[in-house]
Amino acid sequence: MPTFEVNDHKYEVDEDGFLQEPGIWNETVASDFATTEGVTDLTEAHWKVIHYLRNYYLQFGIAPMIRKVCKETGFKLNEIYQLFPSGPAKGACKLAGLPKPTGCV
Amino acid sequence: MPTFEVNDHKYEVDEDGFLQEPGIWNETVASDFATTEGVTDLTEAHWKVIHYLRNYYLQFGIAPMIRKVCKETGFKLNEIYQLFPSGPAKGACKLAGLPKPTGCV
Amino acid sequence: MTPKPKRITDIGPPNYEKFLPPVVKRNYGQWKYHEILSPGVLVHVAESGEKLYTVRAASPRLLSVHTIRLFADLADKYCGGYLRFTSRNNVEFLLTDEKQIEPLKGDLAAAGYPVGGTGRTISNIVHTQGWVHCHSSATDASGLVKSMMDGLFPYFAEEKLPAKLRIAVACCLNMCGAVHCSDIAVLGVHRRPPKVRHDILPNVCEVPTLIASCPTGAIRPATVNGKQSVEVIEEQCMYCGNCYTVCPAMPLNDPDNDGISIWVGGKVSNARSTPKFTKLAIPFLPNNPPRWPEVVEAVEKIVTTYAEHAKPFERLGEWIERVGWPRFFQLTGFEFTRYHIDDFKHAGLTFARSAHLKF
Amino acid sequence: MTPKPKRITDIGPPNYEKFLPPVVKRNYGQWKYHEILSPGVLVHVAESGEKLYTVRAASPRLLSVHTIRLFADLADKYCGGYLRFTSRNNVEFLLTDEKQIEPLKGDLAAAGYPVGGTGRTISNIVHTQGWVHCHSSATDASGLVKSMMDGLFPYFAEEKLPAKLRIAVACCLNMCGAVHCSDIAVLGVHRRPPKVRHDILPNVCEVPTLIASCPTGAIRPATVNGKQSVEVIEEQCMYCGNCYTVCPAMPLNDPDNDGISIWVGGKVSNARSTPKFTKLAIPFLPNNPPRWPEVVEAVEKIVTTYAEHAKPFERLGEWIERVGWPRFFQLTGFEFTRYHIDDFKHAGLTFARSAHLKF
Amino acid sequence: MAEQNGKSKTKLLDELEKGPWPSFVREIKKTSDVSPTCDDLLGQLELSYEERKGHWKHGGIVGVMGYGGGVIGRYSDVPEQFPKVAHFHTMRVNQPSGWFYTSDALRTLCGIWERHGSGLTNMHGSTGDIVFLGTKTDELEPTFAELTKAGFDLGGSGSCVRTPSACVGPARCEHACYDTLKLCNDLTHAYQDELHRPPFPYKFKFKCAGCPNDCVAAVARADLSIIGIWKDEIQQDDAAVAEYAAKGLDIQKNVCEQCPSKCMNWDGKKLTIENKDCVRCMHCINAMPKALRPGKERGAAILIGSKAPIVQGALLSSVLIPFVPEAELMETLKELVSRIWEFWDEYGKNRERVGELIQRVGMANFLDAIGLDPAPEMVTAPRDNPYIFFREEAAK
Amino acid sequence: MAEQNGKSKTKLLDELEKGPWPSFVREIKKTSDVSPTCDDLLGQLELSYEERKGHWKHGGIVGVMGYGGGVIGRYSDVPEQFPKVAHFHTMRVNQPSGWFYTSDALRTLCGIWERHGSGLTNMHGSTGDIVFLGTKTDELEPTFAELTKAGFDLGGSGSCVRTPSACVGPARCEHACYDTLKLCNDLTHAYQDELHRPPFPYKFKFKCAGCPNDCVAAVARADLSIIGIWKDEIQQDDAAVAEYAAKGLDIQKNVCEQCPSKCMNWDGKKLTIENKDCVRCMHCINAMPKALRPGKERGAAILIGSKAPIVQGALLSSVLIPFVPEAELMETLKELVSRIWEFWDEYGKNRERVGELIQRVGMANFLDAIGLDPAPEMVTAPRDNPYIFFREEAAK
Ligand code: SRM
Ligand code: SRM
Ligand code: SRM
Ligand code: SRM
Ligand code: SF4
Ligand code: SF4
Ligand code: SF4
Ligand code: SF4
Ligand code: SF4
Ligand code: SF4
Ligand code: SF4
Ligand code: SF4
Repeated sequence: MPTFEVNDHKYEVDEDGFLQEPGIWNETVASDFATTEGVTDLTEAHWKVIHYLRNYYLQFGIAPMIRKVCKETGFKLNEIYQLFPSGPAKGACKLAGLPKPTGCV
Repeated sequence: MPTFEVNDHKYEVDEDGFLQEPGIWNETVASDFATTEGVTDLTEAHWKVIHYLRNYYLQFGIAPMIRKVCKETGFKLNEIYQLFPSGPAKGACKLAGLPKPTGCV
Repeated sequence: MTPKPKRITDIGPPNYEKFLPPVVKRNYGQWKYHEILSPGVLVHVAESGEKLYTVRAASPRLLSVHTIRLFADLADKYCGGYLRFTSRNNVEFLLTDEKQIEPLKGDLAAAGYPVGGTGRTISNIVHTQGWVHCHSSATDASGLVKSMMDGLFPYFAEEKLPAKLRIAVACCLNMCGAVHCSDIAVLGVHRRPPKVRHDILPNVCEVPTLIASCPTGAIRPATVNGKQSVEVIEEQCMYCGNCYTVCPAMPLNDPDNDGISIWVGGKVSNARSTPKFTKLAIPFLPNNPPRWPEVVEAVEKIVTTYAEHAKPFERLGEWIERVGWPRFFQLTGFEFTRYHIDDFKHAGLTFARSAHLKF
Repeated sequence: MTPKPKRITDIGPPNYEKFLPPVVKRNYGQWKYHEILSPGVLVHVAESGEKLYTVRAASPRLLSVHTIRLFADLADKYCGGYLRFTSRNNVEFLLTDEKQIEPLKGDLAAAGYPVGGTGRTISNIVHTQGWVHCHSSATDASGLVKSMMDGLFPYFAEEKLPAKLRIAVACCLNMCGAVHCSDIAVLGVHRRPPKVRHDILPNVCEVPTLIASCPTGAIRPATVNGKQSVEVIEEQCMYCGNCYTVCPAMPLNDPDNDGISIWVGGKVSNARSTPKFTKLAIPFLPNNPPRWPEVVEAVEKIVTTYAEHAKPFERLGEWIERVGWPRFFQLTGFEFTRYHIDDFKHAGLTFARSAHLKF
Repeated sequence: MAEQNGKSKTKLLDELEKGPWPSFVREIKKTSDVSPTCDDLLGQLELSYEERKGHWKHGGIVGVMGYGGGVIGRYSDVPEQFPKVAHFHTMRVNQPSGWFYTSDALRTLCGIWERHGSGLTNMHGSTGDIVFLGTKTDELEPTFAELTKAGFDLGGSGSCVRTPSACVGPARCEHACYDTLKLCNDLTHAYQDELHRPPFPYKFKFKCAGCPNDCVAAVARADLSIIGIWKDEIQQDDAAVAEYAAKGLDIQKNVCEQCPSKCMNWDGKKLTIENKDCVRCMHCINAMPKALRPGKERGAAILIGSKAPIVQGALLSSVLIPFVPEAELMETLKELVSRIWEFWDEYGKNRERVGELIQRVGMANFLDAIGLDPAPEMVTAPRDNPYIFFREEAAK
Repeated sequence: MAEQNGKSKTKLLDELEKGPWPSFVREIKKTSDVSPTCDDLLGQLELSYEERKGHWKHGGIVGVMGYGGGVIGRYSDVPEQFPKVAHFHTMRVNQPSGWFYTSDALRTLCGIWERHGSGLTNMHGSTGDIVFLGTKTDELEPTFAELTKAGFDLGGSGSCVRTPSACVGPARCEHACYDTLKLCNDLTHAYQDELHRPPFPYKFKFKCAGCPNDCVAAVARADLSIIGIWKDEIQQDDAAVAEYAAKGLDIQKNVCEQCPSKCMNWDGKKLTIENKDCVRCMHCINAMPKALRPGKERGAAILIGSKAPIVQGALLSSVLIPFVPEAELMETLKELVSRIWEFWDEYGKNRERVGELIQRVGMANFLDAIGLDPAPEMVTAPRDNPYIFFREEAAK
């Protein structure tokens, strides 16, 4: 199992750098992972998306469909890519500590 | 609503003589209705069928399929017709106080 | 106590052999070919050379004992007392003497039971009980048949069509008849969900059976006024009436919303094409007794359009398939609506999944 | 800090016009007709009278940059540097000088990329990743293609068939390709349910998505060792692998039970008959690398049987439909089994609902 | 009764006495003398015509002793207005095979029904029965007693074998490939118990058609459809072919080109049939019955499962056994039917016809259960979806 | 690398270098000099051949910045044995319409891939992309930078518009009824955002075929299938017909009799087409391209919904708009597509293709939602079941 080390923290991750134990997530985790996804500063806008994803996941056990993310956070899709350059799935979901989105690639 | 009077008892029935209030059934009801269905004496065999039907109805809310009746009571279909000359649906079910079997006629 | 006479049961129907005319008995299974001598009159020729003449007369199917006796009398007069009915409810007189055909036809016409229905005609309409006897009906059957056959009578009495044309009527979706496989089918339909009679439902219905009866799962258990009953999710109901069949507390009759749908292009025979289901032509026409003019007009439109355009031997459905459904709607002027597009189980398979297109 | 170069994004593919040979530009949309000069060689004649010669060469699709450069060099040598690939992954050289055809063919043959695949041939096999790149595969794709095309090579190089014959390979039920509509389809299949990896499942899967993914509803939530996971009702599983697509913890690879199924009679074009799905011919053959002899033999049997019996222009599926599936099984000697009878959603519609029978 | 105060009580229905087609209204009216129920039937029907809705209550359950079916109970929902049809049950009387009668037999039936019922009938019901239309509960037993004495018995209703029916077959048709009348009669007699005492999850219908023309709509309306067919070559009389051609039949256009398997060739003089490609559709034979006839090796195809739309959509019967020689037909059917019923009884849900059961459990499982091998003749095409339930034993 | 201790390390794969068909094994072997990943790819593949199973892990998720797709992540499950393919991602590079190239363009692509990846490609993937086969995560951005500099961009993956593709069309085909290459190119450019940043419930594919021959399998593999067609009469050159006949084409048997609508007549000299009955199947035109050509009023039919079997079974596309004139095609599509996406976005379930959504909600409701009127051309036949959901407004 690969690990990801940053700021003295050490995380078990998969090859794509996704957190392997979604349960241990907290805001620090998000900040720690931000660097790998081209996010330099976590602004309020970032947190809005991250918290929305996290809460949705905790409630429904899945990541929301992208249209829902946009609707609920109020960001357009390209704004989300501006916030998370590696995209909502690889970027935002990773920071929110969700399991790696699978399926449709 | 037609009524059926026998042995000083009076029942609300439908045109076919089926008990309208399945809840009020007891063994006397069965005996009272027997006469109309060509059953002269209610023997143990009759009661076996009647009780089986009644219990099944109370448990499942429906009359059992005929194959089940035969299997569970041990009577062959023609034996059931010997017991209840007007048949399991019109005869036995009526005596057991079930709602009138509908549908497949 | 007078001894009860022993009950006779389970004897089955009388053996048909008793009822076969001698010419049939002699040539049973030895028929060689037949010809249609004139509409309603067939001759079958046996290997032996013997001939059997059949005269087929119209019947309203709902027959008085008086009429049956009339038929019996005619059979005695013309054919040794032998006759039969057909699978489409016509009556057939079985003669051996060709010369008796015309007199028999005369007597039948005089009595009001005209001859026809063979070959390339419209034969009797297979139908059901309707308001005469069934609780389930969304329309009357006999009245519809009478109204249509009066209009279509020339097609019964003369061979004016490219091929046989079979019409059927059913008064509800139970379709007691070959409505689902007829050239033209006239089907009574409801258009409103059942109105649940919560007052009697628990006493007269088996609720689990009722719930299971709904093809679309529209019926759910519910407690109404403290009593166990059911509710109908109205958007899921397509008024099939199956719930009513199993439970008297689910009536769905509604004079303003009940009516007629018209279906076309089915068949049963294997001749040329395989058997086909009937397809929707007109989703709804009002119940307009006693003469259902809208229905009669629509059916006549179908018949005349078919008569004009189809090739010899081509059944209605075969013709439509050859020219295409768009052409059918265009030629008849019927409107193609959202209801024509299937949305039941196999709907996807009816979508036009190719670029085969006509303009 | 060096300024980051501005990223270029969303430019889309280069405009195709840049890559069209001059003769094409001049005659764009003005082609009049074409002829097949020899297998793999087409001539298209324009309204203007100009001619464009196409030489189509085989490609394994998995191409080295060296090979692509070889093609580029040949294009420079023979056709001004213009070439294209086809929708079935062949490479096409676009010439204006008829005399260059034979030399080009010679060079291609020498390099091992023979010419053919036009007209009434077997063209390249559309295929997928297999063990070369995909996690989902029940077989290899490239190896199967190579093994089959070696055997079928004469049908690529010469017009020996009644019509085109299109083969496709897919390594799993996702069917990345037109496998579901090919004359012959070779499809990798699993035959055992997924083995749930309860250890990692809760961490790597979205359980609701996983449950929803199963076409037959075989996956149910379950608690295993105190952790939320799922269980598979094995009798309800038909090994489609869709659960594995959405969840890595549901692998269903199993060397002894994975293998190949063979399907026939699909098509895409609208020519004559409408597009058709491919139908099951052989439910299972073992994975037998490197040469899959059982598969090659079966496919060759289909091809030779078709070649022998079909009429000109008749695609494989059209031929089978004309003579009937019983005859197909009889002529190929393939066994008709319980697996051939559909039992999925529209199964009932595939039953033989007529008395049309051959003996 | 038709008039009251000089005004007809059946204004709407009277309209239906006009026109060339025989009128059911006249039939009812003229039976007034037999039974006063006819008047009230007309009255209630007129009410239905006025209000555009039926006036019968949801089906009753009445019958004769020892039988579970054969009678359809019916009660008016306006009995105060039309007391004579307060009860109006129909009795289904099993017809003789092929609907053949002597005038005497018909008169006997009329007599019985005149004495005990409305005097109205359907000749016949859609399933094939003689339908005695309308009587009271009390009259059921007496009618039944008279019927059986006259050699007639009741037909089916409820979850039983329904009255089998057959086309006219060898009695009058040159196409008959087996004896439909005998088979229909034999089946009916063989299953008297199952016909009179409903033993099944739902109804079960047999229909016997002598050839693929299917004049009894077996393929659409019978759980078991027995359709005559031949195995060898169409019998051909070239002289008679020429005669049809001479009389103006366009053999190329109207025979060869309409042949579904395109297996005929007409060179203007001689007709050639590639019999191995013929699907036995009957078209050419129908077009030239004098010239072409079914082959000599005759029997029937057995198809299973057709029905009306309720519940899951209408079904057509599909091939179960492509060919059974005529001599083995009854024996084969008895064996087959007993296996089918055993499986259906065990696994059929309430109100599930055998056709729907097959759809639910899958044809292959059904074949397994009744001990038949899968054959390509049973399908129009093999499956096109890859969702195969491989069996454990097949997989390693 | 192929030999070790005199024994080949790829004994099984070596077998696949034999025979006339070009060998993918040889392609891999000969690319060894470009990248050592080729050796490990061969090694792992040999292992798969020995063990008869794949050795790739379940798909990864990697990509380039600002894009949500275009790269398929892939990791070996035996990275210790084959470290050079521990990462082995593919990049999907959007092909130019119709797969036309100049030798220079190809060399540019080769150069980029030689520098950053395995040197192996698929020309092309099934969707149509140039597939760059195998590289490491680190190389993705640099490859992308070089690609865009060279004028190329990534193709689609994930729940987005997938790389549209087109048949060769007017560039080389006399049958093309509209400009497939231009439409494909225009669509691709119009939907760059939707192609690179997955916005949908699932993937969405466009395929453009110039005529009903459908050389790009649009009807089977595209959510929106745009198939060229003409509206007026087939253009006919009688002299050329005669030429084909003279050369031995049996026009009666192989053209007229194979015409699905049987609308052609050949009297031995003159061919007559009843164009109003022609279904535009292309058969006669294919058989005699010199003599027959599509009409002059050209455009395309728009079909919707095809896909592979997952989840509810494979679908073919079905007619949505029977005919759009070529000039209005792009405009019509843009309007149509925006309405389709709006509805699909709103009502589509996760991983539900638009074809499956239509099946679920019903075509009529879908048409309503996108504002199209029902037309009989959309179906092969009207419904055959009576289960009609009448609307409240229709009923009283
Ligand atoms: C009498 C009857 C059988 C019976 O036992 O009662 C019967 C008798 C004959 N049928 Fe029939 N058919 C009879 C109902 C049917 C039915 C069932 C139905 O209509 O419900 C069908 C299937 C209809 C369908 O496909 O929907 C039927 C489909 C045929 C066909 C096939 C026609 C076709 O092209 O599809 C033929 C062949 C023909 O007419 O050339 C045929 C032919 C015949 C022949 C010519 C057979 C013969 O050689 O004797 C008989 C005279 C037919 C005529 O009317 O011209 N019979 N025939 C039925 C008469 C009903 C009536 O009163 O009109
Ligand atoms: C080059 C290509 C288009 C492209 O943009 O790349 C192409 C080009 C032509 N096709 Fe095609 N077809 C091409 C793939 C297809 C496909 C798609 C596929 O195979 O995946 C189909 C649908 C196949 C199917 O139905 O399953 C296809 C079905 C046809 C047909 C219909 C054949 C039939 O009878 O069903 C024709 C007409 C004909 O061959 O007479 C046709 C005809 C042609 C013509 C003759 C058109 C013309 O006049 O230029 C071209 C030369 C064909 C030849 O090979 O003889 N093309 N053609 C494709 C070559 C693939 C290859 O390398 O072999
Ligand atoms: C009398 C008759 C119509 C007629 O006017 O001829 C008839 C009348 C009724 N049928 Fe029927 N069916 C009659 C032949 C048919 C047929 C045709 C056939 O048998 O060839 C069918 C279609 C074929 C089939 O079996 O699928 C038919 C399919 C139904 C159905 C739907 C069955 C299904 O599986 O879809 C029902 C509903 C039910 O069984 O609950 C039904 C139910 C009924 C009931 C009992 C109504 C009910 O739900 O309680 C009707 C009683 C009417 C009445 O008051 O007299 N009837 N019914 C026919 C029987 C007469 C006879 O014995 O000869
Ligand atoms: C690369 C390619 C196969 C090839 O060798 O050419 C491919 C490869 C994969 N396809 Fe595909 N599909 C490819 C064209 C197709 C096609 C053909 C087409 O687009 O014309 C189809 C059938 C048409 C369709 O879209 O329905 C196709 C239907 C699927 C499906 C089933 C989709 C469905 O709705 O049924 C999946 C499963 C999924 O989406 O999760 C899938 C999934 C996949 C995945 C991503 C596997 C997965 O589940 O994660 C494969 C990645 C393989 C790898 O490791 O590289 N692939 N896939 C094709 C894309 C190359 C390109 O961009 O040009
Ligand atoms: S079709 Fe319906 S209404 Fe008519 S008789 Fe049959 S069950 Fe009754
Ligand atoms: S009428 Fe049919 S669809 Fe409506 S609730 Fe009753 S059973 Fe269900
Ligand atoms: S068919 Fe299956 S195994 Fe093959 S590439 Fe597509 S998803 Fe992968
Ligand atoms: S393999 Fe397919 S059928 Fe089996 S559990 Fe997975 S999704 Fe369901
Ligand atoms: S089904 Fe055949 S055998 Fe029976 S009457 Fe009709 S044509 Fe004659
Ligand atoms: S019976 Fe039908 S299929 Fe056979 S030859 Fe005659 S027309 Fe053709
Ligand atoms: S689809 Fe038609 S236009 Fe396009 S290449 Fe094929 S034949 Fe030509
Ligand atoms: S295009 Fe097809 S349908 Fe039209 S005339 Fe030619 S062969 Fe017939």
